[in-house]
Amino acid sequence: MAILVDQTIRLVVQGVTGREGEFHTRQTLDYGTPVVAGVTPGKGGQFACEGRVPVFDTVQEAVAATGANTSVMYVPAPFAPDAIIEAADAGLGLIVCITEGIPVHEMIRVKAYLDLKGVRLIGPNSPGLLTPGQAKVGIMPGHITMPGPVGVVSRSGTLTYEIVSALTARGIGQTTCVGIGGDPIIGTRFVEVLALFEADPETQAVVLIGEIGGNDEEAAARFIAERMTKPVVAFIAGRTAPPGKRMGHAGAIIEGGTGTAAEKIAALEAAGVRVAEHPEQIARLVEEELG
Amino acid sequence: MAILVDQTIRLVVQGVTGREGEFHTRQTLDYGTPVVAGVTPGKGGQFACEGRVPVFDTVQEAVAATGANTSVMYVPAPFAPDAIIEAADAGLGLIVCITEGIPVHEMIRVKAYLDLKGVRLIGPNSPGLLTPGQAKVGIMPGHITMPGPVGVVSRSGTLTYEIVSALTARGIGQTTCVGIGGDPIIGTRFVEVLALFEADPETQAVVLIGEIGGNDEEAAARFIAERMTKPVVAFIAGRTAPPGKRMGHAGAIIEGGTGTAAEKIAALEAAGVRVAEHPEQIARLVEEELG
Amino acid sequence: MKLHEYQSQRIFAQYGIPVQEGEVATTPQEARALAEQIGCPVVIKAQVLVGGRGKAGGIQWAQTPQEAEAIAARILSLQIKGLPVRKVLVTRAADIRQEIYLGIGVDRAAACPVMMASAEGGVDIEEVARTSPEAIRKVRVDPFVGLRDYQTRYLAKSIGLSPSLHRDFGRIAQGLYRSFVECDASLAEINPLVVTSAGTLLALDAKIVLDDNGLFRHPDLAQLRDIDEETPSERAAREAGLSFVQLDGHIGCMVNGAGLAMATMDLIRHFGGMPANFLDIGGGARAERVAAALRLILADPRVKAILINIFGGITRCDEVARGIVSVLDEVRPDLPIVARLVGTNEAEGRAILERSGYRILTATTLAEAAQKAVAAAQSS
Amino acid sequence: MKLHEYQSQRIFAQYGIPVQEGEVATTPQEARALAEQIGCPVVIKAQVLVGGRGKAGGIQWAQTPQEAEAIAARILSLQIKGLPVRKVLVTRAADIRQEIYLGIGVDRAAACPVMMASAEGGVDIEEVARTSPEAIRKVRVDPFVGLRDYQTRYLAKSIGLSPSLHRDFGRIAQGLYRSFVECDASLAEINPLVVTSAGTLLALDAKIVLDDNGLFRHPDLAQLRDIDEETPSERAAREAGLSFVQLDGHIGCMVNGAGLAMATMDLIRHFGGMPANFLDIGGGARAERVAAALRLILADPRVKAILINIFGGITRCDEVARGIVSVLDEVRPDLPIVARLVGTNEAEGRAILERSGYRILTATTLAEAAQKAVAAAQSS
Repeated sequence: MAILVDQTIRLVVQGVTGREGEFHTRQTLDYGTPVVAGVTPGKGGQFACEGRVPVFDTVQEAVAATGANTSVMYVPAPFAPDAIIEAADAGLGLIVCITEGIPVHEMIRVKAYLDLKGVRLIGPNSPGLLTPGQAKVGIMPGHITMPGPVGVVSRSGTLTYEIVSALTARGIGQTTCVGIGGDPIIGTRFVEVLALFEADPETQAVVLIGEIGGNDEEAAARFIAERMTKPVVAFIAGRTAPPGKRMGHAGAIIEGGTGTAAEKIAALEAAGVRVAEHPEQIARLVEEELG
Repeated sequence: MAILVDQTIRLVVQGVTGREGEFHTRQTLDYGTPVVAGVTPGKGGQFACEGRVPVFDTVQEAVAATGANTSVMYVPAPFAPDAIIEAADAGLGLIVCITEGIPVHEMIRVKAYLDLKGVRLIGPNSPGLLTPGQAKVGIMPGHITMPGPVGVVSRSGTLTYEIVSALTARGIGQTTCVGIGGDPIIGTRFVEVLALFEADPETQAVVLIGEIGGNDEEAAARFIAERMTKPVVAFIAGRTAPPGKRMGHAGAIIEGGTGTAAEKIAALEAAGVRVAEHPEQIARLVEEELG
Repeated sequence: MKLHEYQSQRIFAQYGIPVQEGEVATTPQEARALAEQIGCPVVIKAQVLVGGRGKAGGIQWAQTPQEAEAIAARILSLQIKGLPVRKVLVTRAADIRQEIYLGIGVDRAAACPVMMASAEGGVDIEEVARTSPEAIRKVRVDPFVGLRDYQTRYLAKSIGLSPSLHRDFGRIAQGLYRSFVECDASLAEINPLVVTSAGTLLALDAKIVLDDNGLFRHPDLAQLRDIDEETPSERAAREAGLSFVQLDGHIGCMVNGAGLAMATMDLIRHFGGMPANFLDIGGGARAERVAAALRLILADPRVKAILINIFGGITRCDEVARGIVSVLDEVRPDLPIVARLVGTNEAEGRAILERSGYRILTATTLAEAAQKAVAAAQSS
Repeated sequence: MKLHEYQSQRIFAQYGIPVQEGEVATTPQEARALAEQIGCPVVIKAQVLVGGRGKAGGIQWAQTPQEAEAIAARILSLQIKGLPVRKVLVTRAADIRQEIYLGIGVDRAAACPVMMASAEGGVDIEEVARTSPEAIRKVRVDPFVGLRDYQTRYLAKSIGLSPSLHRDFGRIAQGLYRSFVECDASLAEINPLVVTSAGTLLALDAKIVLDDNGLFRHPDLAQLRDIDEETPSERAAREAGLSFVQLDGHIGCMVNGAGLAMATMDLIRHFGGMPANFLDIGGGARAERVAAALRLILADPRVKAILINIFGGITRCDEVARGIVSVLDEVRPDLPIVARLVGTNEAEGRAILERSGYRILTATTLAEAAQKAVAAAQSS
């Protein structure tokens, strides 16, 4: 078991012939995940990744020809909203958007459309997700993961690798690692992923990796207190960030006393969550929770 | 039993203080239908119809104060789209729009929004609907109806009165009479109303009143052939209309050989529907069907 | 409301659609001057609000300004489907390699815009739809997210357009969609959209039909109405808020509601008469509008009898009666009038007619009213 | 990207919002001339991209042109939250009867715009939100159907605005909403929106924050960036596509990913050091961007050690290493550098660093890297 993706995946890569798209598609293939199709408008009929991936002009053609059921996209920001809607209209049930830099008003419309269609989106500005040994979707390095009992969910990219890598180094494997993305408007939020982990019989504990800005961690804390039976260990990046400064991506800004690390940590601890002081502490806390 | 409206109705009238709104609200009250509230922005706190109807500024206030469950609106076309969305956002499950002249692009957006919210709209450009002896919503004259076993559904306004009146004169009563409206984009179409009549245990036969233009009658014919067990009698206005001419409202135009009365009549007859040659013939055909 | 080609073309140009620009002439001399200015060969096209002008000889090439003058004179003397040609558009002639069709309208059943493209452009698209519907490719447009680029790529590919033109095709399709929505149009069409011998896309024709219900928020577009293309009675009807269509018969009809009006006409035919018009006074007509309607009927010299059929719901019979009497008071026509007033305030309405003292035939049922009107027309 | 008040005001005016128009002065003399032209009393307002300028003395009335000159001189010599005031806005003074707040931002959890209004305008709205949240009325806007008139009526009524002003309030709210969406803003705010003694509504302040991700489709708005308000390093960072925030410490940081960068800074503090900056090179940085980042760190004279922490996913360690070496080749800095490169192409990356011959400290874990950097900074 796992959440969102498993060995039944048949992946289509939108933007497969771009530099990043092709690079990460090769890594995905090398991980053993079936990339059954790629899409690049105007390049239908070609092959990407040394002939391993047939390219189509539209997602609809790719789905019809290959039975793809999940899309991952490396499409530049100006074209990504259209690409997401194209994937949804083609009937895919899960769309993973790696692209960063999509305007927030575009994402508001895209998310409303996907909600209407009942399609799940992970991202944008997400590293993707990975079920060790079963499916790698996106850019998370496969070799830092291993199968096991811990679900990981994170707003961050590389910080997730750091923590997953430390878990693996300590011999603690993962059910699924999910990067929900760092933008203000994202397809899937902490609470939804926590609910999936709670329902997944193989997941025994969850690691939540948050950061300053927004109030998604506070919502997660409420959900954990009210609905979760499994232990959750958390880390919040940005404890020492000065208020009023924008720290990198849109998710990480503190303004007017809301969204600080201190508030988030307090909310999580009040919900019974153990919060690590630095990333490398997480693996030890998880070990304790797993007993 | 009946469809869409019955004695549980609690009606709010949007545009209650306008000339048409107040006139027809009086007639609705006189028919015995509880008009629990009216809405006119800026006139909250006043009373309409000789003190019988309290007026509110917003639908939300009206619903909160009176428990209204259905809205009927006499709002001028430029303001009607907003009024429909207001009613939907206020949680009403059935909205009946009498207003004519709403731009088609507005209705496309409004209908998509209502579909998203799961709210049923009758109209626009509809005479409303009436369940004899139970509820009158809109402008259909109450005295031409009587309770009985026949469901009536129509794209037309006054032509419906003509036919219902003839039914009543012959002693054939109605379960519910529904005017779905004459515009190209309407909230509820023939097929949906036919399905409701098919499911209604009291309805024993259905009268369908169509006209030239569009292909809603053809869709109804397919539905009748495939899904209906109850007899349907139909009338199509515009047999002698010259092609290429716009005949009144947007629904009634024949262009390029589609949407003619001959095609509609052929489709209905192929589905086993008896089609009357003129309106006054209908009552006799219904009588035969009811045995 | 239909727009002329030259009007539609200007709108399309505002939305970035490449059009073959031209100028309008109302005389052969103007056409010659334009041909000189633009440079021959030119195409001269009748500007008239009906289809089929090509077959009627309304579109012709001219190789010289002299020829342009002669051709313009010929076209300006044409009547196409009964409408006199009063204007011609003079444009540069294009080298055409391929003609396609691109249009957008409203899909009533799906309640959304639908964009259509076909490799068979330049011909009657309704004919194509009838004989080879598979040649027309369609995409439904979600009103909330608009026409998507992937949809335009699909259209371009499925009609076999060269890949090098897909991007330009997409821009044109987006422009067409935006013009359609922003102008409150019920139809916007480019037929043909051509690939020129230089390998570029060019809109060679332009057609926009505006939604009359949307005109109130586009005063600039409402001004484009060409009153030359209306008969005086059509104009009077429009200004009075009446739906009116002139027909060939002898029985003038005034009805409330389009469906009932058509049913009334059907019944007149059923009983052997011929309606002189379709006339719907609409819902909730006041006396003034009723009076305007009656004057419109009386203005037609072919009318031998009048049938007034009102089934009052939102329309009140007393208002109708007041409108009728006000006209009779001023005109005193010598025509048989059959009036059937039932529904809202019918007693008051009948009382007003009776009190007026005019001889007006009454009827209870629609069939009775139609029969009386047919009989009256035959005997007068 | 924040816009100045005067820039936001001009945008609001384009959307039909009544604003108190004014002109910008950069010298006291210009302010005096503007005061003469506009007519006293005038208000002189510091144009600076931080909040709290009122409390800092950045907004003052002048009764005469002479006084305007003196006040402008005073304001133009201020530093507000560390930013020097370089421009003032001179506007006509308004007679204020009531001050309200009207703003629109993005509700992340609901994933839609949210419009907010409060009867308590002219004050710090975040303070109001904290102390009396019930005083702020909110409506969520469906992105597909937009702000509805009934919602603006609700806001107007719920903040106790006189009914006679509801229609104008609705127009202003609609203009604010449209400006917010069409400019790709993340915030648009009028604080205060005042009722004047003449009983009309007037926007006395204007604030727009643009979504940086949306700027690519608004070249006109992107040009409004005030480069005077950026430090040279902020500007260099922006032009290189780097997320950079200058801080006060001694350890220069270069990290890929905002979360990891913050965690790295947290860990430096945890081990007793002070980060000199936040610097996220973003995803998939090429060697050139890495080089720009390193140059930016080296330009800060306070930096005593550098910590490079890269966990490669979309970013490739070989590209990072190439970027580092290219700068070292040209600058040859005399600073200890700790580089931790793990993840995608980490072996190639490490090999490039080793081959370069420069002495670069390496580390396996983040904690180890942070500790080495702190130690190096303390000993250098």
